[in-house]
Amino acid sequence: MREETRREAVWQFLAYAFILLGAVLTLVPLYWIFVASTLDEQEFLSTTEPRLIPGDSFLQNFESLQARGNVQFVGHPGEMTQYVDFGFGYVYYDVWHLWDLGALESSIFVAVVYTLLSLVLCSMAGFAFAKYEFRFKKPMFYAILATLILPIQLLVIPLFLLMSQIGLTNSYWAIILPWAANPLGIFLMRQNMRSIPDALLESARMDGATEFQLYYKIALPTMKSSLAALAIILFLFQWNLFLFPLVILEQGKYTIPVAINQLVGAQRVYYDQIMVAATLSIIPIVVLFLVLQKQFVSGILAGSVKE
Amino acid sequence: AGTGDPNDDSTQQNGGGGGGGNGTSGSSTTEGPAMADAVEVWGWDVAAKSLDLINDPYVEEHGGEVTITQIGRADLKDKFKSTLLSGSGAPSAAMMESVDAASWVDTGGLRDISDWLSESGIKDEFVSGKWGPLEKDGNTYALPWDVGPVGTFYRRDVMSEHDIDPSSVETWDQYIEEGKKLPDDQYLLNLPSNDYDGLWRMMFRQLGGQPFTENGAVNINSEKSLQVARILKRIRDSGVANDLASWSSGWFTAFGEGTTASLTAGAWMEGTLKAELGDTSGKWGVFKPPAIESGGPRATNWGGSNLTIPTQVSDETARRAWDYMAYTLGQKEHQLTMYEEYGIFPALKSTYESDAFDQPNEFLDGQEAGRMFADIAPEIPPYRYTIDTPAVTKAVNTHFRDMMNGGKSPKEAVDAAAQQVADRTDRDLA
Amino acid sequence: MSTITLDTLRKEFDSGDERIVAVDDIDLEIRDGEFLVLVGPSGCGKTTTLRCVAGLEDVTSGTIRFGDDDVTDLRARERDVAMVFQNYALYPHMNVRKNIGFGLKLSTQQSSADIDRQVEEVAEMLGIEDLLGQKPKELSGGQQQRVALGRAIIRDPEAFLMDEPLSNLDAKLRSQMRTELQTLQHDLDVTTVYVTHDQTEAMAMGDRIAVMNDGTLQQVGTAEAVYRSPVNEFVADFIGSPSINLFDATVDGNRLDGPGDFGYRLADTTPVEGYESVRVGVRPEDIELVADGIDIETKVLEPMGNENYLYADLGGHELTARVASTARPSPGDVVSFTFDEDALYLFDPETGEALKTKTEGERPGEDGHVEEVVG
Amino acid sequence: MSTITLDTLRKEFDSGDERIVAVDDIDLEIRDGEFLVLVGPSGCGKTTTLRCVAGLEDVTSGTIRFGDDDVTDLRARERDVAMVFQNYALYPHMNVRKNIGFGLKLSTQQSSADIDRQVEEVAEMLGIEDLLGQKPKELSGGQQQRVALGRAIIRDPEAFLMDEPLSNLDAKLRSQMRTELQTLQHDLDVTTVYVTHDQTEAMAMGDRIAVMNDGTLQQVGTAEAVYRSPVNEFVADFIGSPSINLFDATVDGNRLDGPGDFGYRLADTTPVEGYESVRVGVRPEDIELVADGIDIETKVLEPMGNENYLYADLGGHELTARVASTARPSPGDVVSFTFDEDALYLFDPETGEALKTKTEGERPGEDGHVEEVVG
Amino acid sequence: MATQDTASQATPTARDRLRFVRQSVSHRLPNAGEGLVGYLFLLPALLVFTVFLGFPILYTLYLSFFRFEGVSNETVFWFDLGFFSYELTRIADLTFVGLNNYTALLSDSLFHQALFNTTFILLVQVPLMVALALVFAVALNASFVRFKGVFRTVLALPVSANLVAYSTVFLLMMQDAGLVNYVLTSVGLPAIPWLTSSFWSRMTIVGAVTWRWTGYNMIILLAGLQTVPQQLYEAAEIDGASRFEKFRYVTIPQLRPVLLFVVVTSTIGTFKLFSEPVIINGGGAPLDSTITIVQYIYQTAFIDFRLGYASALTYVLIAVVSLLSAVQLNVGGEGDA
Ligand SMILES: Nc1ncnc2c1ncn2[C@@H]1O[C@H](COP(=O)(O)OP(=O)(O)OP(=O)(O)O)[C@@H](O)[C@H]1O
Ligand SMILES: Nc1ncnc2c1ncn2[C@@H]1O[C@H](COP(=O)(O)OP(=O)(O)OP(=O)(O)O)[C@@H](O)[C@H]1O
Ligand SMILES: [Mg+2]
Ligand SMILES: [Mg+2]
Repeated sequence: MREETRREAVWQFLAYAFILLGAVLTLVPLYWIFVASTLDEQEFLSTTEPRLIPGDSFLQNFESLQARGNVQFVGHPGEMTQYVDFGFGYVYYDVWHLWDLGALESSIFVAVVYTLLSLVLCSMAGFAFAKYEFRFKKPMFYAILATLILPIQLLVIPLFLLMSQIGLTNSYWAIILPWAANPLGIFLMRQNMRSIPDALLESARMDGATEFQLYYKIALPTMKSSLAALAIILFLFQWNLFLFPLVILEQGKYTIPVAINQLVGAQRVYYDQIMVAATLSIIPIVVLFLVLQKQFVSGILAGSVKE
Repeated sequence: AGTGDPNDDSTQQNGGGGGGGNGTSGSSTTEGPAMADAVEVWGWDVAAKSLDLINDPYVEEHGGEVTITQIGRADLKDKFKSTLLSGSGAPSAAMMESVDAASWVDTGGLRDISDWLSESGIKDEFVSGKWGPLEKDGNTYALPWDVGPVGTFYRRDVMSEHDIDPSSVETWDQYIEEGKKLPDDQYLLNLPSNDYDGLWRMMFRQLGGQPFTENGAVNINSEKSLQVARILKRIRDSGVANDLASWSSGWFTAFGEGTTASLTAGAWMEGTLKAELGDTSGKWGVFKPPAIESGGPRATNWGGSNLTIPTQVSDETARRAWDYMAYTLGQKEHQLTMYEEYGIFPALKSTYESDAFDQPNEFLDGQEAGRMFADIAPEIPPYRYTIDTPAVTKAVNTHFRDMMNGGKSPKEAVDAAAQQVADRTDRDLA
Repeated sequence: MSTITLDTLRKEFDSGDERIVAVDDIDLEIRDGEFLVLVGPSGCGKTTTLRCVAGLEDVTSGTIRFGDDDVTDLRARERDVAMVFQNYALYPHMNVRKNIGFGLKLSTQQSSADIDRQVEEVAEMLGIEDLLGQKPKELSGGQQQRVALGRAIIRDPEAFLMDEPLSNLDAKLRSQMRTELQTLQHDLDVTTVYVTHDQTEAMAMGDRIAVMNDGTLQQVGTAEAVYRSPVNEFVADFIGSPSINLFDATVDGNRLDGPGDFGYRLADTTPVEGYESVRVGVRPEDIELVADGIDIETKVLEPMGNENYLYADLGGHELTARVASTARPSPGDVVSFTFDEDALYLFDPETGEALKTKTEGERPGEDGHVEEVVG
Repeated sequence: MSTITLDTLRKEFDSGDERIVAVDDIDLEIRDGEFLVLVGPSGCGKTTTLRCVAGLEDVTSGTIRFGDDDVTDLRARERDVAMVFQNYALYPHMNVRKNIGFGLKLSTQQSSADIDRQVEEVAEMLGIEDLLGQKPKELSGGQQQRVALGRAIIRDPEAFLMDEPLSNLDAKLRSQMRTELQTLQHDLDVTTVYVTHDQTEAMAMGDRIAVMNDGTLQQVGTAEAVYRSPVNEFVADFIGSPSINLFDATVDGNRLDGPGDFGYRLADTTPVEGYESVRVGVRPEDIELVADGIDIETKVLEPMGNENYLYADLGGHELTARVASTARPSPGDVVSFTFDEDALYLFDPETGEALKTKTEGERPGEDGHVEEVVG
Repeated sequence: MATQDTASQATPTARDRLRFVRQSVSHRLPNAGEGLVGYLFLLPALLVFTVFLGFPILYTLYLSFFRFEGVSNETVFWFDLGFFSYELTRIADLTFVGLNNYTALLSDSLFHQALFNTTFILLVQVPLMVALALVFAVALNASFVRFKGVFRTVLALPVSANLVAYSTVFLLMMQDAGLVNYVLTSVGLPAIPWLTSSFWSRMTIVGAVTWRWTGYNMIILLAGLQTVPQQLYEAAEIDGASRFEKFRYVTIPQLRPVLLFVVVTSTIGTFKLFSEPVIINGGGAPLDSTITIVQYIYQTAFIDFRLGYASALTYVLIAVVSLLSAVQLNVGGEGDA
């Protein structure tokens, strides 16, 4: 029995060691990005030995990033032009101009809208694939899966054409809608929803639930963890989209990857500003993760059926 | 509903002549066919900034409204090509590198400006070497902007410390010999293994070489190409060359610290060096690139852009865009403004007479480098960029790397490269 | 509130490359407001039949009618039935209150307060009023089962389908729930199909009992009918606990000769006419220990409190007898027994068909309450 | 094969903000090789106790010893116990063969062929030999339960822990399995803790029976002891089916006066001395219908085949009686009953403690086989 | 229950009224046979899918049978209703070449090289990454590990790092005198030519991709782990399973659908590798040893403007990867899962 306690301790130690090692290896490049963001560009470039102590130029780099003419990274208060004159003073009311979006806010906005929309579409489709029988189910599933492979590099041209035909160029919808039915998300939901016991759905049917109610009253709540994972996937997918936003969006609407790429000049790469932008752009994701990972509650289906 | 072209009567071909407008000459817009009010021009980096300088004078004189959109170079290309290929969303005019010109022209997405060009009569004012890739079947698709006359920049302090006098160097072989005076941890120049084609093209052009013959056969295994390959091989073998990826941070660092002592590049490089390595100001000098063989030509080019108008924009917009282009690129004083402010080296020959080129350059320790480049510019041999330029780039890089590793002799390398290009592009060998 | 009619209902499953016939052409009419109990050995197809009625399984062939409506192709929620699942199938993310109220919430226009009140009533009836805030995984097996039950009985459906709804409850609670269910069913007058493996429950609750075996329906009738007048050996054997004692006997005129000492002279030989041998059945409670009768050797005596079970050896056959708690032979003791001819069962040795059952007057087919289906 | 000792075992669960005491300071010694049956109402903590013994729950306080080893902090796999889960817990991705053989595969060095052979033996014993290739979700409830049982009995563990292992089986199969299990347990001589809610099973199988209520242990003793000599009203009420009839009666000298017509003269008044009122208990089987006795009005007569249950009204109290199947009063009929004083139970009206039980000679504490724990 | 005396019904609260409205809506939703319900759930996704991706996908397929000859803006169809006018212009001048684009692939050595590179990276990278992700997920699901949230977040962060920034840092780290070699040499190991040898440059890509995507896959697996019933672990524990055996016999089979997801999507991801090799290896250096298929497609389409050929390449890619995924799904027991 002491033997076992010892073995348990070894297991735990190994697990911790593994996690810590992983965390450190993961953090090194990220940390370096952060360090680079705090260094003067010359310092960053001229060090031959890797430099691991942060400098103090973060704010300065941030300011030079913000001072760029062609990209706005973080937005700023907008000029509200709509107001009511009460005689004794004005009240501004144009909420859309409360804040002029920078790339950071654009990205957040687009990713949030996209994530919400796509969560709905993907979970519905995944539910259909996991829990219903219908004709052409398999071929349809495989067809959707196959589109996962389509390289965006080739789709850009016809997609651009399509968007301009329907008047969506330079619109956030143009980068939200095409992948709203994300094959990846459909696939994930389908895989996870297979673990919902059929008996659960049956008992809800007996209770008079419509098929749609099965979906949002039974399937969604019991798939909380998977939805959280999917939300992360979708958010990141949109967060990292580059080529199509670059092509379809015009200056002023750029998302983060596009904006950062503008710092890669023909002859000059603004490393300091890139690193500042990259560092800042990680913050929303940290927040997102910390919020969503709480949804990973284990044994969510426990107690439902005897088997 | 019906089929047919609703705009039949106003296609671009008729645009210039039909309206009888001479507003496109760049001097007046008061008459002639209607021009759109607003134009948007895409450019990258300093080029875009330099266009900005001309906006105010243009608007003052010609009216209209000009927006310059600054987009990163690679991004601009992706974005612009997408708009070209999908037939919508393109700007009124955009910057186009000469290297890309042939293939872009070939897409059919660019507007023929030859009528306007001939009408304006400014064609001959540009260095003749620029036109090749901008033309196809007798039509012209872009207006030249800048050229990149090549010079070899060097660290004066490093060279003199080791007793090297670049101004006396005439040929590459000489230069290599001089370079051997440098200690082991210092290199005369950088020969990046990811970018052999750049150096090869520069030297090949210097010799007047053409990648394809006039009837389209692959010519990169010509004697001239072989000469260049041998030189490059000699540089590598002699140990005077560093191998750092171009534009990488290490690459810049090496120049800053003097571990790489010289750099052969377009005239625009001075601006870049100034921006990146400001604290080495005054320690630099420049001389004409060494000749391949004694007495050989020492004029060549690296880089250079043009402005082009997509076909998809309306005629009114195109006319305005042309008007703007002709104004900014075709007029001496504006080109000079750009040169003085951002070091954009004009392709407009008439500018070379200006004493702007005679100013001593502080970064280059007071050297009057402008004049040197201005002398080189008109002598640059033309070079036939085609849609298959990328294939050439690829092939040269691949096989020269093999050659450098000793896997192939120079002869084998150029032959293999030529064969690869021929295979991939369906062309004959010259 | 309607008759449920199963017409040659058949259900097959694909399992790997074989087809399993779970329900084999069943014909059954469950009368309006009737409480029908479905019994049969484990795996005989009770659950599957119930699921077909509920609309949870596509039938392979046959039809199901509610009243005059063919509901065979209707989906579960359109049939308006309530069901207790054998494996509970509780909603894991809802607490007990929500689990029970879910059906009402979905299908009625009642206010939340009303629903809550009803949920509390039901919970009280089931003795789970303290657990309303808990999630299924925090409940004991019996509590889970009661929640599953509550979920069904709160509704006012066309039919109740209950699959062993009390199997995890203790005797006291079970008998209490049984009464409650009966009262409820009676008040609502809802047609009910009730699966149980518990004899007592089947006997006590069912208006009629349907006995299944191996996918086929054996007999449908009142508790008494299936007990006293089984149509075949299987039903006789299955119904009654402890089971009927069954053995082979040769027929010799009016004499039956069985294992060991067994010999019996029949007063009425009509049932065995034409048979050389028959299967003989005697229920344990019909065995009387007498001073002079058929000798058996006591093997085990199981005290049951109010009576004793006696397991004895009859020529290598185990014989079970229910005897008074005062009778206490020790293992090894030889005792002697007899029984009434009235209490004797005789079956065809080949087909298992009943030749004679307990009370001749109530033979199947002659009594209106007894229907017979031989599988 | 060792004694299992629970020493003030306590288990609390956190549920939301309250703490639920599932097992409340239980002391219990299960003897080496003993077959102990744990009974009690639903939710009383049987499963939790079993899971603590198995090592699947961390105990809140108290210790568990196997023989002399304190195993309280040991993990389940080191305790070497086999368990049948109330909710089966079959491996859904393995077929029946693999499910049953899994334990052997992991914990022994036997060859696959050996394991296979044993799996087949066990499957045959359980009557699931045809299902070896099937996956759990293709099985009926009873079949699943048998697989779960098979998974436990194939092993040769220190202890068997079985949580209602037969609850989904029909009576016939159940009694058959019961015998099999007993034989097996006897052969292996493995200490066994067996949870059931079935009276008969508890009585028939247990060497001793432990009765739990609300987390506490009420009484541990032989079947007879808990039946005849319950330590308190709860045990008396819980054990026995139908349940004992219980009502209040005032004591007036040697006379007990209860609801309705109830009046009884005690021969021996010692138990009631000092009491003004007591709880009176009479088991249904001790009630005899006589011509002249205490009058009751028949309400329901439930025919059980071999006997009838009579539910009658005694001054607003429901009285249950087990009567001969020949006795058939109709609802509304007034009948009359009596009982022996020997068969009378008396309890303290406040504490529920037993004052008099069936056989005075076997009162708890006086008999070596009976232990008593009052919760 | 039975006692629904409607008279006593309290006036419904606002929430109830909302519920009734939802109820009446949802009960009016189409309620056709099961076969149709599946389609109805699919409909929104399918609609978005066909509207936005249908045309590009079909157009690409169409293109793969043609040679692109340049842009065209000739009008092929128009109408003008006064208040509404529509003009459809031809997108491109195309020459039909039949299957030529596909047959040309057979002898395209660069394509073969790209396919080889990708396969090579795939074979190393996918197993490595999936194994790592699985171990992390299981470790971070263990009850004894503290600060789970922080660790999960940290491990999953790389995927959010900006591509340019992270590639730059990788480039710096992997240089001959970069951090990695610095560490290697300081512990006495030889420096490795991470960027210049063809083998090691592929390994650099493997490293970069693994670094970036392991945490992401871990998150997915972690979500999958939550659906594994706890009682199976208990049963296994009773059966005497060790930690590893529980992992082997419970976790893995229960996680199979999600594992399949991870394997299939990682495989696809590897086939779609583009940015990393471009930035870290400057587009295929050394000697085309890191050029990937998508990179080649990009080059063909965007640099060489051989749109038809690029489309054919794409469809071959789809065919190859679909085949591979189908194999993975079937080997992974999709059939009976
Ligand atoms: N995980 C849990 N969280 C909170 N409460 C629990 C949990 N598990 C059990 N309980 C509670 O503990 C009490 C005892 O449960 P247990 O499962 O031991 O009952 P049981 O005696 O086995 O009942 P049954 O016969 O119904 O199976 C019950 O009231 C139950 O609600
Ligand atoms: N999904 C399925 N796939 C294959 N076979 C099945 C499936 N469901 C049930 N069966 C088989 O059909 C037969 C009948 O099963 P059913 O569940 O109806 O039995 P049951 O009478 O309810 O038994 P129990 O009393 O044990 O619950 C069984 O032999 C079972 O193995
Ligand atoms: Mg069943
Ligand atoms: Mg329990």
